[in-house]
Amino acid sequence: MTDVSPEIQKNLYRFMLLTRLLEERLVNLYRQGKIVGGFYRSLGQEATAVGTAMALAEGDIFFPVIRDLGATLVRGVAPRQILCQQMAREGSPSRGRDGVLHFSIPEKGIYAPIAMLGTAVPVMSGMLLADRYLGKKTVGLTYLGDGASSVGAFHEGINFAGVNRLPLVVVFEFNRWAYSTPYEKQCGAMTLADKAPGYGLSAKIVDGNDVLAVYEAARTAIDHARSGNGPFLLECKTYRLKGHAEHDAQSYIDRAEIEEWKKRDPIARFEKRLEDDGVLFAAGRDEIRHEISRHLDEDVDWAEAQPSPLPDYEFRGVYADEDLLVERQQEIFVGGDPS
Amino acid sequence: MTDVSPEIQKNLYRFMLLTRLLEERLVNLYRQGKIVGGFYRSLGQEATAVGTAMALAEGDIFFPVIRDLGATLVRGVAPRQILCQQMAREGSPSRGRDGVLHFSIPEKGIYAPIAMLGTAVPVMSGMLLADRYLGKKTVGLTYLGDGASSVGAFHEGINFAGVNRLPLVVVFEFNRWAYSTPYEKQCGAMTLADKAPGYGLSAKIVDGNDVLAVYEAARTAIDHARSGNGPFLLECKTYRLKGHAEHDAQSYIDRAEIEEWKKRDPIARFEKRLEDDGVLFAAGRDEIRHEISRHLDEDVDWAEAQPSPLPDYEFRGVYADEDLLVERQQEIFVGGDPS
Amino acid sequence: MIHPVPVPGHEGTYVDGLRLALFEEMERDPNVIVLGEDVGVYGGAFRVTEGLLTRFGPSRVLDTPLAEEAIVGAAVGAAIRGLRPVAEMQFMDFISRGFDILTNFAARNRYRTGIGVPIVVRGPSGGGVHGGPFHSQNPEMYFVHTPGLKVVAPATAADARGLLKAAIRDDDPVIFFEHKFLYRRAKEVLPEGDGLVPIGKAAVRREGTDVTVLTYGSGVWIALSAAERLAKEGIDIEVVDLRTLRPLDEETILASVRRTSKCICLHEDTRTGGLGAELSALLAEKAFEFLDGPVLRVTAPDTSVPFAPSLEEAFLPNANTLIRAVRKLTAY
Amino acid sequence: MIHPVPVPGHEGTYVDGLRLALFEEMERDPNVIVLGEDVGVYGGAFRVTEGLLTRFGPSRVLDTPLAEEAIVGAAVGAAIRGLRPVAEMQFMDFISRGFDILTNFAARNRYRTGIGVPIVVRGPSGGGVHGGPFHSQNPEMYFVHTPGLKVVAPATAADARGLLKAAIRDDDPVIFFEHKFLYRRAKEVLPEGDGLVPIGKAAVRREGTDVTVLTYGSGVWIALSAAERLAKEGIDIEVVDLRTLRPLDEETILASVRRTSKCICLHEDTRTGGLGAELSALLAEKAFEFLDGPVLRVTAPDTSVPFAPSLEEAFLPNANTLIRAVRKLTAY
Ligand SMILES: Cc1ncc(C[n+]2csc(CCOP(=O)(O)OP(=O)(O)O)c2C)c(N)n1
Ligand SMILES: Cc1ncc(C[n+]2csc(CCOP(=O)(O)OP(=O)(O)O)c2C)c(N)n1
Ligand SMILES: [Mg+2]
Ligand SMILES: [Mg+2]
Repeated sequence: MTDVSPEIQKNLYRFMLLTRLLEERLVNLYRQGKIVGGFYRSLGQEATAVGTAMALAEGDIFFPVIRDLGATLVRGVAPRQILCQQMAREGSPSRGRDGVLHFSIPEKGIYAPIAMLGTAVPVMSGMLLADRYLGKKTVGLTYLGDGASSVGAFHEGINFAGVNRLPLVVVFEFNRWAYSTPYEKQCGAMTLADKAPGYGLSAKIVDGNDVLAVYEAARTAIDHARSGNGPFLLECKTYRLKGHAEHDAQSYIDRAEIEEWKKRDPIARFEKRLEDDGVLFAAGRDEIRHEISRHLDEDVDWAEAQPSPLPDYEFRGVYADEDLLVERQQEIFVGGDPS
Repeated sequence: MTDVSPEIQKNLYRFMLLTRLLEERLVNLYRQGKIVGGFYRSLGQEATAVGTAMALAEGDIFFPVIRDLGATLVRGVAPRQILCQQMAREGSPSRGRDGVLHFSIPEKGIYAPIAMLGTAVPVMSGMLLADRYLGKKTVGLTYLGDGASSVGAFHEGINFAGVNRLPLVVVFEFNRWAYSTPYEKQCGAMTLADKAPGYGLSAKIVDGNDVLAVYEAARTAIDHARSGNGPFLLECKTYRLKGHAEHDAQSYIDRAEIEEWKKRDPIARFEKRLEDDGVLFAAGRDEIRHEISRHLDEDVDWAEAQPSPLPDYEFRGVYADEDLLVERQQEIFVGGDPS
Repeated sequence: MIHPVPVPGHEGTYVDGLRLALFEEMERDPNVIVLGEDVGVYGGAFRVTEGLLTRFGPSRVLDTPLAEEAIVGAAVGAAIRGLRPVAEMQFMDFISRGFDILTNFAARNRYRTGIGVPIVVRGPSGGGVHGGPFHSQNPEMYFVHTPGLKVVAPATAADARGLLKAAIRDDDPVIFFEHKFLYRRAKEVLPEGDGLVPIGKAAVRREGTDVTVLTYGSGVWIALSAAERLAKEGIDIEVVDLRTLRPLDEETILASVRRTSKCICLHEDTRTGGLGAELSALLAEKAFEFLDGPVLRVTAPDTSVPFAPSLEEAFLPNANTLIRAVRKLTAY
Repeated sequence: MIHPVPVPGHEGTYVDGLRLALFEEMERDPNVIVLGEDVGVYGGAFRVTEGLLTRFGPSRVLDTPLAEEAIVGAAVGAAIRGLRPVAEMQFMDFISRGFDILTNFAARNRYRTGIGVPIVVRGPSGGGVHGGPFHSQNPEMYFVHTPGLKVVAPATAADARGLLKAAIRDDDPVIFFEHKFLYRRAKEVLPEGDGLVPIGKAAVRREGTDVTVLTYGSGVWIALSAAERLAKEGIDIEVVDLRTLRPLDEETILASVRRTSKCICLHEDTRTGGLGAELSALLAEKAFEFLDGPVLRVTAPDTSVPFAPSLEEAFLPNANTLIRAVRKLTAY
């Protein structure tokens, strides 16, 4: 039995389901050609993103990567913001300037990473260094795929965090694949958690498809970090049930492997558990699902009605002084007339 | 007792001594202002460089870093080449174009690293990948200080080598300091060898001031690599008895620490051992020393008599086609006249 | 299901040109190897390396860890020991992670040690497909500014093939900028024979008398479409496709500008310190007396490439921006 | 034994100017922190941060691991959360290892997310001290070409102080190129008061009528010494110290060249794609009608910086090479 309150358990369920249903809407929009750029699903990994984000306290911070939609939802990002973001409409938190989950909402503790995987680790280390200096008890979290663990920036960043005993939790979203590259070709270590001794850190491996286990492990990791014990590597073993992005048919994966993992679907598993533990039954689940669906229908309609952002032909906003170099930018349109 | 032949033992001794005596000459030249750029000593670390290089087979390859003079000598680089290199004279293997131990002599398996520490690891991995493809049984060795272990390139390179099971031996020259930075501020791990599991590798820690132990451990590491078992991390615990370079008075180090390590001087220790084991006695040692000294005197005289390299005002040699862009270079001297 | 290998003498896209070059060169020279993220089993994010693994096996076609510095570093090392590695960046934006080894190891090795580094680092660059700030960059100038490197940027399918082959045979490190917007849009009959296109030679894509447009990559197509519209106004522009950005084909550039006396540099890269600057300086030095008007630059503005199509469209130079500059210059 | 903190109103070297700036800014603003390799206990390889640790303690003066990407990354993160970090590169050559985070994270963050990154990355660049290919580089153009960054390169002790202070107070990321040859050679009385020197403003170091020399860093001193010799020949050059390389002070540049009608761009960085190219393009666009001769470039050639003093001397631009160019241009 768990000591996690029924309230939190229901929220874990709600956010996993919200993630899945929102992504289903997004897939539909993608098929209709309304999504700008690629679309990356977290199908099968919802427990990892949701369980870890739920364990954060107010004021904590993180960088979401491609499969962390759930984490942003837990932190209060509205589905319509996500819809606008993915359709590059007005109302998107990045104002149409960047894609995927690359947006910053500091009040919610969400910061936009850059696409170069691994770079979030040194940057988050600096954020935590600043917060400690400023007297804040912030814990920071970076999500890293098994692929991203190979990047040099991860190494430099986690080593820096280790030496400075920064309250950083690295969540390894181990889903066996990095695009088409299997873990065997990614890293020679048995598990990513095996990297911990090399930096003098603590680590834990958890079933990433068991949302309660993830939540509890994340709490431990976050407590560890907040108490001044330095960074923690939390490896969540999960699986990417869809291709790298929607265009990718996963032809490089043995179907049996996918089928095997489908059986471990984190939402279905948690439904059963909630029922077994008497926390939530079919009727309650249906209610949650209907409520989510109804809101999502509205959100999709609303988002589709939003306009595209209007270009600013002066390309302001590159520097703090908005006017800096704007004259030069206008010369691009020889004579200053963009039309 | 060791199974290392007296012949090899004497050579280990000879090359450690040669390293030390050559460096003493270089320090004199430095004080006379004849050395170009900084001068970096390996005082106290001779056993690590010499012992590891002695374990290499013909055809094996490595990148020397600042404290690996001994390794280049073992591989047959002539002291006068080193003298010319450090004084930037004609006859230097880098033709005056680069400094310190940055020169390539492929016949001797020596390759010039760049100054950016850690980058040698991915590059060496590629060299070994090529050699394996070309059917060669080459083992490659990269020397890395405790400081260099923090660089992202090390991580990317060793991970790549691990996945590809390349015959790479990383020799960690653990000397506790990276310039003025002590190991506690460099890395949170107990030892550098603790990084091995994170890449699925084997590792060993050895007393880096015991040249026989280093040699034997290096043989094991090299055999391991050559037999197809993948990279090996060999951590040699040694100590930098002098400052980072000649200009550095080490004021940031507790004198007691230095004094403690002076007692573990690898040459004095090995002399005692050679005597205890009946391999080499005072008379034999004196003979070696005198022979080395006599040659070094000649070498210094010869090197000091070499001219500085003459500039080529066309700056050829940037591209394979020597003439490429040379015309452009000449324009630098407006009209092509450099005088 | 692997797409059949493109055949010389038949129509092919820009990607076909690249694929054909890789097949031909790997067939010709056993020392050519390919490495990168997802280049093997998957055939590359844009399918440029499709089929190579099946044909040449895993010792010559390597799926690597997600680590550009390792990829570039391993390529450099393999080249030093005699191979001819072709390293793919999944997007050229990520070359920033191999920047140190490329600019310090690869570029300087021959000058420092006499040992050349015959690598090719290739991959998709450029915008127009709504990739946002990190999947649309044109980072060529970082490498044009680095002595020891060569920089190539084909605009057509035949050049994609011919220049990639030349890059692989080149004894120096070549950074090879493909333009992803052209991958499936640029098509033509790929020439019979080996189709080699020499590095360092520009191509005059359209002869004209009024203004020279110096450009490359996507710019070539912009210039050609502007040329058609300008022709209707009686303005006749010459379009020079630079093809190689380092070393520049000064001969062709100077011959054209000396003839037309007016020049515009067009590129998708951002303005300050872009290739247009170097071209302008070159003309100042070597064609000053021939110039009847200022050398103008038509480029992207100095921002990141924005994600939203509406914003990206405003960001990218296009035929309209070029036409306005041409009109201004001809009226000068 | 720590050297005393330099005092305004007294003579100080370039290094003194930098030290003073750090002391003053850290005193003024508790959010200013300093991090880098050996900056604390040791006081920096060139002693620029000497005494800071004693005065401000280890929470504000951090000795970091040997890892430039971590240093730059941590600075970026700390800036995002409200601090004003000053990161030292032990040599500016090693900025190549922080290149990705600088050009992709720091430079683009404000445009993408609205959150500025007020960092300063500073350190010694330039040749003349026989540092060889990796301790002598002038990598400024990689950053001048990157929208979102500012680039500063002082030539004098007072500017070293005043510009570093301005860089620390600036709300955008500033890459700050010190010139190590000037560290102890450039000396002057450091002004009383706060001595702030605004970013984006050039300084006319010598007024002249015949030729404008646009330069920065070590080039300023080369130009001034050439000016003296040229004066004896009756040639009167104007020396403009750009000080900020991005954004350029177009006003001062254009005013000078419109007056003299002739211009030479002088820099120690290599030629192709160097700042001289951008300056030449700027003049082509905005001063074409004023130019009475080609804009010339006097620069280092396109190689690595060689190690041997004899080779380095031939590599570096100097008063002789500049004088030849001036004579050629005045004779034009
Ligand atoms: C440094 C870098 N190189 C390449 C890419 C392109 N890329 C984006 S996602 C991805 C695969 C990521 O795999 P993993 O880290 O395991 O995350 P997952 O997709 O499995 O969640 C790649 C190669 C990138 N974003 N960053
Ligand atoms: C990437 C990089 N950053 C900084 C330097 C400057 N540097 C040269 S040696 C050195 C200290 C090296 O320490 P360590 O790796 O422990 O080797 P040791 O000097 O102790 O042999 C530093 C900081 C460098 N060469 N490369
Ligand atoms: Mg993965
Ligand atoms: Mg050390």
